[in-house]
Amino acid sequence: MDKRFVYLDHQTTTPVLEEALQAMLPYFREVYGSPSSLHRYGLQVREGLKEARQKIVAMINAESEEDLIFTSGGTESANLAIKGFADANHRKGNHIVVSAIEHPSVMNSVEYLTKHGFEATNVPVDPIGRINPDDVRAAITDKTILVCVHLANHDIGTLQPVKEIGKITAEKGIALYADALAAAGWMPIDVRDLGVQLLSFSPHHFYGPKGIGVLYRNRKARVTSHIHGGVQEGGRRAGTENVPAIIGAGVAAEIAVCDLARRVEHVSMLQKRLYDGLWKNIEYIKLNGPPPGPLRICNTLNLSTEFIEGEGQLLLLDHQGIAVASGSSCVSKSLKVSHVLSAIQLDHALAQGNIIMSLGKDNTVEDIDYVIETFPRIVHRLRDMSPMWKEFEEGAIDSVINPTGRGKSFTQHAADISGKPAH
Amino acid sequence: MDKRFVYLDHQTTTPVLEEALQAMLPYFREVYGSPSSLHRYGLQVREGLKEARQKIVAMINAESEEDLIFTSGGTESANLAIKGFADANHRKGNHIVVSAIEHPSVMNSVEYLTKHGFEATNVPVDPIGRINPDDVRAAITDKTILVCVHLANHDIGTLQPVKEIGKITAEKGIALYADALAAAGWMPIDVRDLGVQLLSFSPHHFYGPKGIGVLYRNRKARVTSHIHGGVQEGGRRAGTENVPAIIGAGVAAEIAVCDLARRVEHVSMLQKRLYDGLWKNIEYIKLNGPPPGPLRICNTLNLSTEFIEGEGQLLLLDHQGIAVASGSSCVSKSLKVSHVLSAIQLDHALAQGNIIMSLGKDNTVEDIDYVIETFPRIVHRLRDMSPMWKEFEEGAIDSVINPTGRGKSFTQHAADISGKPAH
Amino acid sequence: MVSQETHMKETKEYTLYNETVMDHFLNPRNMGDFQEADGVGEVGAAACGDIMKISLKIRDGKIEDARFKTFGCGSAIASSSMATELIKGRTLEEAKSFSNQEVVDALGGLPPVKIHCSVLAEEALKAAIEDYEAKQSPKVA
Amino acid sequence: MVSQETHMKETKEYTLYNETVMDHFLNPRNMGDFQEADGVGEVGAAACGDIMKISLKIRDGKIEDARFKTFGCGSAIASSSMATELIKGRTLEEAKSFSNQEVVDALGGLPPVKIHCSVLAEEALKAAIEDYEAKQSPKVA
Ligand SMILES: Cc1ncc(COP(=O)(O)O)c(C=O)c1O
Ligand SMILES: Cc1ncc(COP(=O)(O)O)c(C=O)c1O
Repeated sequence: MDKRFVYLDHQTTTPVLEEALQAMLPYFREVYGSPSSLHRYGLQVREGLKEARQKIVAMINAESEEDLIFTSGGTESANLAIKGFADANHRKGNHIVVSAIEHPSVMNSVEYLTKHGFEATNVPVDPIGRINPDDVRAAITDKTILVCVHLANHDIGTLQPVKEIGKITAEKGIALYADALAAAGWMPIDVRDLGVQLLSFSPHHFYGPKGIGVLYRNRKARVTSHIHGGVQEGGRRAGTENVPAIIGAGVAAEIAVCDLARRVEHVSMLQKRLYDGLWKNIEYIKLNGPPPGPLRICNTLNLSTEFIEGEGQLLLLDHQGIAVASGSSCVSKSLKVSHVLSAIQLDHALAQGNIIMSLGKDNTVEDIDYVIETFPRIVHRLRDMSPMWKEFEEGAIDSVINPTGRGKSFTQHAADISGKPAH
Repeated sequence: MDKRFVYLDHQTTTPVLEEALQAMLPYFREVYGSPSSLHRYGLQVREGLKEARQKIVAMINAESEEDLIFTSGGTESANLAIKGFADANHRKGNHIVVSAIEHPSVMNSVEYLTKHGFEATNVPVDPIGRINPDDVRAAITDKTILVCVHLANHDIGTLQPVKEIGKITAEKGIALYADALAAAGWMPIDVRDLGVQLLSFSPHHFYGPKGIGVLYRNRKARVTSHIHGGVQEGGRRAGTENVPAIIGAGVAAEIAVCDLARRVEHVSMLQKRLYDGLWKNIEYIKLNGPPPGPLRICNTLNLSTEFIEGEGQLLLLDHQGIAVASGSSCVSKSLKVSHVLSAIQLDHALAQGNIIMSLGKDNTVEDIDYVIETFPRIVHRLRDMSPMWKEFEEGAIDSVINPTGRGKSFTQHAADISGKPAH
Repeated sequence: MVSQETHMKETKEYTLYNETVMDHFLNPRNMGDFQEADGVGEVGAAACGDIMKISLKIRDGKIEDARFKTFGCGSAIASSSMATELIKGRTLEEAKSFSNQEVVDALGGLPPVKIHCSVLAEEALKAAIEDYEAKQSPKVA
Repeated sequence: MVSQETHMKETKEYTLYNETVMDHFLNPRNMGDFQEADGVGEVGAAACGDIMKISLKIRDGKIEDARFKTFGCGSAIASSSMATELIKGRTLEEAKSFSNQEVVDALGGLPPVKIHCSVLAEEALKAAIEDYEAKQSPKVA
């Protein structure tokens, strides 16, 4: 098969839909006013923003346009949801319940609060990364004001029982915040059905532009502004609006809704094909998170290939035109394995060999077949280079995925030779 | 003269340069990766961002690319400069000196800090809106860690003696933050020559895109991140970068530097023409801030027309195709006169009739002549409608601009009839 | 360089207020004073500094004619224009129960922050009626 | 719908590491083991979990040949490839003063966070020499 370019990193970011970009263009050029202005240049923009808001309201079945706050991205939305809610409600209590596998924007916002008088309980997850609603219930104290979970995990694709958790928070009379970033655009979202008071996402994950984030926040969940200045966004988020991006987000949301069934069907099919193909062609490979099906978001696979490391796989895939992500420590700037992989207690050896492939609407069957053909060769090549593979074949170390009963564990081996444990 | 569209609100926002937009387009389409990604889609973006950074470094003569933090806008930059610096340096002291006429993003960030253990001293300004460096010196205590001033005032166009203030802060060993938003793109900025440790601006004020802000912050001024999450921007500002906007900002900065002399010359000429023309054609009109010349930014005029209110002027100008701003209370969402106009102790009657006209590179002599012809008719029409004008002509109330010695003041009159004082 | 003239699409007018408000702002009805008014009310809004003056011609206990002058924003001007339109022909008794809501409704609504402009119109009207009544029975005072 | 194939301009290669590092990663020199090595060093990096193994053929106090195997990122693989290239032909004494900086320089630089990969190569080499020397003088131990 000829070399081709296959972008499999849609959970990191996506290109902008041409329709969205076309809708944005006038707002860079002739319709350039600020919506705070009272003249026609500003008023015309207001109208555009109102339409965009309506499209996003429709996408998540929000009660009203006033329940949306536009921010600069998913990260700021998560910060505002958590810190803004904590700030506005600290008199009610100082305890927050958070799952162990939230995105760093959620984790670090909660951590910030714990340095400022709050306490947090991390709810663990099971080996496929599911939060157990009973664990959430058990973690809630009479000081709890907020529960933070997510709809779909950004790393391993696990879908979470948010609606069940929503019943618990409703019963307890506390607020529920759901990070919908990895889910929005790839599954239906209905904030009322879910029973969340706060929900955030970032349109650049579903073919909208970067630089814009959404925080849904209904009347039951007051948030205190964290960016001070003018009275934009109803006084809850100061600063001149990123007008073109809001317009693009609206169009991306509208099309995501119309196109949802088709997109989901298409990427689900590719996901299954990729899964089947890779597992057929590669030995000692493990899926992290649930199998393709009702517990997994339709567009991502997270896998670990044993005896080799993630960055090398990523670079060789890239060399072959295939763009993927990895949660391995070598790939992260902090040299730490993704905390999600730690939370599902993935063996360090497997966490090291981590690769994340996330599919998009424009990926084709040919793309997937190219990956299925190319990736095994890369794995083979890296195993050839890896001292672990030979040591495994010789029985000095054992496989975690398919234990032979011979040899010591990789982790033990790594600890022995590096002096310090590899974990 | 035929009706024409004349945008005179460039201090609020500007259209995006076609060159900047063209440079941005690929980053919406094919170069859509996230710069955190290790594959070619991400790496290509990194390279684009690096170039953009270099252009902004050149624009303000920063020491290095690492001294720039990209944020979502001028407001967030001001928040990060002030709250981030205060957070990182609160052990050194808890006092901040700030001028009385900073933008709300600065004022409200300082106010936030005063609710969290900090104290602030507001330095007053003279009647043309100049900060006196001696007042800054006098306000500094041994608890002071930061002085906040601006290069040019966004409302009345006054240029500030930042370099002189920089000498004082250097002598005292404290940090100086300058909001350069109203200045950037309209005068040369050299952070080293100014002696500032922090400086912020927003490219959408000089033909760059919205949704992006810059904070320059050199090694002497540590700031604590306020948006928690990933390790973007060297860990100082989390969240997927607004890539296209950063690219556009770079191009806008580069062209602003090349084109600066020509732009300044052009808008200075228009500013003078507009000033001369309006003052010739309208009685009882006052310029707020310094006259066109060395103490005023080249692209803005702030005026008060007596006996009429600002919103009506703005709407009638808009009806004639002329887009302006106003600092009058009717125009603000809070129904408060601009705090800048209060700080220069502008009579309430004049603050009410406030209009801000800010020029851009694409305004023409014909545009200005159209305004000079149109605006007096509008003033005349509104004075005809105004009870104050007749009462002034009848000698019941007096003019503030050109007192006749007859009648009571407008403010007194307003107080008499409304029961409460109008101030 | 694109000419400024082409920057704005002319296809639609974007205005701050609705069509009725804009119409009354741009084409105010009953603007002015009377040579000799029967009652004049001038009131000010402490909130924003607007000032409104309504002058009445009264005959046979009825408002025969009304004029306004306003120092204030677009909605203040429109409110006074509409108020003078509405009250013409009403009896003083009717006029005394005039409410700002009538102005708001007739204008097809005002932004929340501008409702006080219609209140000012109500107050100016009532001040004018008081002024008229005060002039009618000077001995009572 | 635009085909994915046209999404990426082919004009320039964008790579994580510089050309030399990429070359050693994509075309590693001296990859493998010896049937019978004279000295073998295997070390691990606690920081990131990388593991590197260097095998030496020694003759007359000189490193006649060298091989590596690496479990690790691109720069770890490139570092071991470059290190084995550099040390071939050196005397043991020379090799004992081998420093990771030589690898970094020969590779034309590594990102700061990846410098430890070159340290791993230095350590693997030294472990291999120690192994060789230990085998040579078993009685000393
Ligand atoms: C689940 C989740 N939440 C939040 C974020 C942060 O979004 P952004 O980087 O757009 O600010 C991400 C980013 O990938 C994410 O995956
Ligand atoms: C002087 C000044 N500082 C800061 C800001 C805030 O900038 P932005 O609205 O782009 O966030 C403005 C906005 O006009 C300003 O004029």
